[in-house]
Amino acid sequence: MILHLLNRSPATAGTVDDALAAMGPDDRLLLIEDGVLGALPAQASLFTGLAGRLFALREDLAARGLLERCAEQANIVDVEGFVTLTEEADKTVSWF
Amino acid sequence: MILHLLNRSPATAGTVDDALAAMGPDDRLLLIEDGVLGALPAQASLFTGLAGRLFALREDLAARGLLERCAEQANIVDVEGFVTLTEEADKTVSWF
Amino acid sequence: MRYALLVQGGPYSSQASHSALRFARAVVERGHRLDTVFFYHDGVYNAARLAAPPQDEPHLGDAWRMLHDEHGTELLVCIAAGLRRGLLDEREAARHGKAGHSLEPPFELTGLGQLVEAGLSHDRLITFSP
Amino acid sequence: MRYALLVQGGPYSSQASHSALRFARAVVERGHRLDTVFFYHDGVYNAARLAAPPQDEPHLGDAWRMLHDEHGTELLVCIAAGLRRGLLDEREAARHGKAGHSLEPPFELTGLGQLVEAGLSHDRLITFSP
Amino acid sequence: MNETEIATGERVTEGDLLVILRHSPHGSSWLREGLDTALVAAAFGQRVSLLFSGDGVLALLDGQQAGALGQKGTHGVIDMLAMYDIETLLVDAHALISRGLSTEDLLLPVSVVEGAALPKLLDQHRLVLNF
Amino acid sequence: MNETEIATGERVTEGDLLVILRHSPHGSSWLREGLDTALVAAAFGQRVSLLFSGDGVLALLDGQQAGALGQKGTHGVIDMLAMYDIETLLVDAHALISRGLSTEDLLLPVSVVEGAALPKLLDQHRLVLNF
Repeated sequence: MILHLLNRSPATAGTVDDALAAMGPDDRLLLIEDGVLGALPAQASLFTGLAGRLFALREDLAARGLLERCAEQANIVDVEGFVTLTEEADKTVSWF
Repeated sequence: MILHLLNRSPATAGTVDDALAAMGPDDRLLLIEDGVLGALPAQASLFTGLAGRLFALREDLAARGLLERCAEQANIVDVEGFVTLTEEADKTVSWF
Repeated sequence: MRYALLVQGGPYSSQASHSALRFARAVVERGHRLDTVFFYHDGVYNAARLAAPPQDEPHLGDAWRMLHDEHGTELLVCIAAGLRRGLLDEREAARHGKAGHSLEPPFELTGLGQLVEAGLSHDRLITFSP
Repeated sequence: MRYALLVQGGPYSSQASHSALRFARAVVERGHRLDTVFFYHDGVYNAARLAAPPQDEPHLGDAWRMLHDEHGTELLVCIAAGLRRGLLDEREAARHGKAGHSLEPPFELTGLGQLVEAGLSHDRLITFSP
Repeated sequence: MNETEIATGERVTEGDLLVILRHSPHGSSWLREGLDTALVAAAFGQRVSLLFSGDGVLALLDGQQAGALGQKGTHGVIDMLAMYDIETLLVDAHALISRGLSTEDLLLPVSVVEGAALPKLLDQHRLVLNF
Repeated sequence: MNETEIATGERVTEGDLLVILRHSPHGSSWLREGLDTALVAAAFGQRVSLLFSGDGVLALLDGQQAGALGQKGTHGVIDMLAMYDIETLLVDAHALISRGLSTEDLLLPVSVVEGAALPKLLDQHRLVLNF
């Protein structure tokens, strides 16, 4: 299982598309930095099919005022959870 | 009349969309750097409505091997033509 | 006409500096005046005096200096953007208690007001960004 | 586990360095070893010794040095990416005939092979890019 | 704010400098650097308009905080705009809507711009800078 | 090249390092830096695969030249791949097609990857680096 990191907003569509196309059926996706803009409910349709495998970094949501505006499908993790996700994955691939 | 400069490839969709949305009916668009990837015929549909107002920089097309692969709708200008375009426009706005 | 350029891309990391330099030469060849190049965002790294690119690649810092020497173009570096990125002239280095400096003439540290001034007082301002 | 980080974003210009540093601290707090941080692309600017950010903002260079001091993490800067961007230690400055230097220990200039080595010899390599 | 009625009945903002902010807070320095440019221009007595577009609309969202390392972000700068007499705050309608946001999510009252008003806005300012 | 037949009959490339190249030549240093990483890894005896994806497919286009200031570009590096025993050159099908390109436009013979083969490719390499 691979952990994919995405730090670009959905406005950078090419990056989001490339990350999703590279994901296997068990892979996980963690939204960090501007990637957390993808956690807005309006963007939820981008990430359908990732039920239980979509994560968003709490600190980056909070800094942007998005913590209370986050779609339910995104599992919120703090930086300790980020470390755990990297422990559990065989490897980590960053998309930017 | 405003000259708009676009240096991002269509893969950075948000930038292309924002540039196009800001263009008035007489404004011109010059594709430079990775923006010239928009001059491929496959991307032509992005720029319909810009007949006669779409330009692409020769040097940047040539460096990427795109000079002979360019869509007909794009007027090819060299850097001297780039200077002329800035002379003829009231101002220049860069999108990136 | 009087032109000013705004350069916001780092050398080598993006093509912005190359594009700006190429455009700068074409502007002066056409007989326009290029009074000012303002470096902001990562563009300030163009002023790094120790840059040592490979011999077979263009040396952007030298090329900017040549533009200054031949055409009197002022090379203005935003001081706020420069300081946080480690670009200090001798005066700023002394003021911040640092030994050594990373920026020297003809590049000049200056305030952001000079960008606004350049934009509004010239016939044309052209921006090159990463 | 043994971790390595790859940092490719410039300090301040992008959040990548902040994210990497935050993750680095969490990794060592969890009891993992963070052997190596490799700086590539604009990440090399993290090593600029003269950086003088405003007092009320994090000083990334100092924070990396502290990580090295407290946890022995090696701070490796790609020499090819560094030289063209003006990051030279005393030895490279001398070799290129430049007076002064812009990078000093604990940051070390090193070859790109060290990135490959770090990636393949550690349990985890995490990349932070702009 | 400087507004003129135009033929179609739309109000068009005029000014010396239009700063377009297209980047999100915290992710990069673009937003901060664009806002700083606007503040400096206003301090020099120029008539400055701000257009929040693309991810730049996030700059106006309420509830922003410092980053995990104590990075200040830009919400403090937003609070200073009025002090610098920057009162022309414009938001691209499409940018808001496509992110599922409304003006009620924002820190400050803003004017919403859409369609043909956007090119007119660029036309009516002497200098336009994108960040 | 190291290939194994898998259950579905698709061939999957295995290796130590997969370098994914997503950026165009000349526009930034990403492509050059990614290729350099691949060359170094190969020189160290690692089994390296390259995947050209997104705008990275432009790296393989024939007819590339130096830039207007004499910037070398990356086509010279592409010519060196075989010398470094980097023989696994993969291209994302969607990236080619959406740009109206075909394998006949390319400098070198490549394998085209699409659909479920893409995640498998990442899975089969110990280390995956994006550039």
